Amino acid sequence: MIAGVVGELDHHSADYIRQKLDAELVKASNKNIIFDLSKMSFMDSSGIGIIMGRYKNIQKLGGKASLVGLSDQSRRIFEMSGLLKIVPAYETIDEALKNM
Amino acid sequence: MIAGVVGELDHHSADYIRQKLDAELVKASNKNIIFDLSKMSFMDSSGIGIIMGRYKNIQKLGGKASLVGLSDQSRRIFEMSGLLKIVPAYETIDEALKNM
Amino acid sequence: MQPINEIKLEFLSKSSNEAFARVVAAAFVSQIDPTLEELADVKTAVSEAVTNAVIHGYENSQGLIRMHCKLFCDAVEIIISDDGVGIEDIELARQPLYTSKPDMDRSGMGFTVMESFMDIVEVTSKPGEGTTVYMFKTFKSLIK
Amino acid sequence: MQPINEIKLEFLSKSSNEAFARVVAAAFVSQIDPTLEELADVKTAVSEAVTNAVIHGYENSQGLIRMHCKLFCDAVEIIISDDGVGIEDIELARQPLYTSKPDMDRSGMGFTVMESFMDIVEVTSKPGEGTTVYMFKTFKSLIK
Ligand SMILES: Nc1ncnc2c1ncn2[C@@H]1O[C@H](COP(=O)(O)OP(=O)(O)O)[C@@H](O)[C@H]1O
Ligand SMILES: Nc1ncnc2c1ncn2[C@@H]1O[C@H](COP(=O)(O)OP(=O)(O)O)[C@@H](O)[C@H]1O
Repeated sequence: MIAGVVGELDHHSADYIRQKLDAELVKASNKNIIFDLSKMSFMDSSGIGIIMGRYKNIQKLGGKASLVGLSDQSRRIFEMSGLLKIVPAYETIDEALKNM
Repeated sequence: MIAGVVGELDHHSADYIRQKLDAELVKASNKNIIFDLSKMSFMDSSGIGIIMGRYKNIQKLGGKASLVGLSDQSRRIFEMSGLLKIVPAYETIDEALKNM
Repeated sequence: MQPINEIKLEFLSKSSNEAFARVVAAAFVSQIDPTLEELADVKTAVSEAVTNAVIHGYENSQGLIRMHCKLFCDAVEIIISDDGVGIEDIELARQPLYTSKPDMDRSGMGFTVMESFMDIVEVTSKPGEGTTVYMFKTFKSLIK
Repeated sequence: MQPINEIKLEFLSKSSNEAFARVVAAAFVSQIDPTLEELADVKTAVSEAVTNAVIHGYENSQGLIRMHCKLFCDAVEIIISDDGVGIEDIELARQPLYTSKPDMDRSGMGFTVMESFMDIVEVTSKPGEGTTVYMFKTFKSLIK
């Protein structure tokens, strides 16, 4: 599943984004997820929790997660938290698909 | 002379815009002026003073003034002040030129 | 009627804060999603009131301007006040085309513009103490 | 060092005001024209501090958050404070990955992000009285 985050990801929008993602994940047959952040205009540390939370859920079901389209800002934030060590980031969706 | 106002016209930017306009008017051989406001993103009542001031200056020299590219907002503001009765507004620069 | 959101802003009477105050008011009001035109109405009214505080209230010297906004589900209340020179004759000041600074390219249309773009405009002032402009606007596009 | 501009903002501890506070800080800081990246740094740090006041300080109940900003020719000072529950152990709270609300998808990286995006971050707090976060950033792009 490819999940595009559009707009701003902060604590306020996190609830909505979390619900949307979880609803899609329940429906999805394939438990792998690629987060496409190329249309995300802002992210603070709330983004870490959202990605980490989804990663933990699908991991239990044998799924994998990866990130695509990071801005310099969001890359710095994910890097600080160590998240990129468990949820790798790729340049393109193709590349992410190949490494699933 | 065609004078394009780009960006916001308020009291803060008025000084700068006034200076620019007056400098150009001094240089211009032709004392008619068309204000092209199609690229103006905001205007408050400071716009009335700017247009009116320039109009008064060129009028002394036998020049005419007109407006082009009004937004709904700026049209309402000019209308309230009665300015459109002495500085007419046109849809296009061509139309304004024809009526000079 | 309980507001759904409320802010108080205090800023210096610098002309660069005219645009700043407009942006703040617009960002606050857009939480209830009015039309772009309604948003422009609010920005224009705020611009007029703040500009008046800068040039008339404080006559371009340094002072504090306050903006207090309350947001309702389909309306906004905005109060802009200064501790500047105040207004002697409010009725005269509110008249279209009246300005005490014609030399400065002022048109005397500030209050008229506020009245036209907002539903209610109330002015209170005391010479030597300051001026408060209360404005209220219902967003027709949001009335259910 | 005299600030060239200064604002004080007070707003309710609603999560919708997290974005609002970011917009205000960005509009204020853009008066000195930093790079887009520097502007994003400030927005992110403000977002973290305001979010903390909303979810930790007031634990999602209603309260007031204050943001006080001073602008210098090449730097900004931002102080965000609340009258919420306060922090018992500031050193612990500032540690990367420490959060008192792991159940809420909080990562515990808020203070670390602030420290990384601003030059100075100072936290003072008193349990039961509230928390103040002082931040300062020099814009390298503007240093002459
Ligand atoms: N905040 C204020 N403090 C003092 N005087 C004010 C204030 N606002 C308005 N006035 C007075 O009211 C007059 C009319 O204001 P306005 O209609 O906005 O027109 P303008 O700003 O173009 O003069 C001003 O010229 C000024 O004398
Ligand atoms: N304004 C505040 N009021 C009370 N406690 C706070 C405040 N800000 C931070 N804290 C405490 O510090 C901890 C760490 O904060 P932070 O690094 O931002 O991570 P997070 O917000 O993800 O928990 C929080 O979990 C909370 O216990």
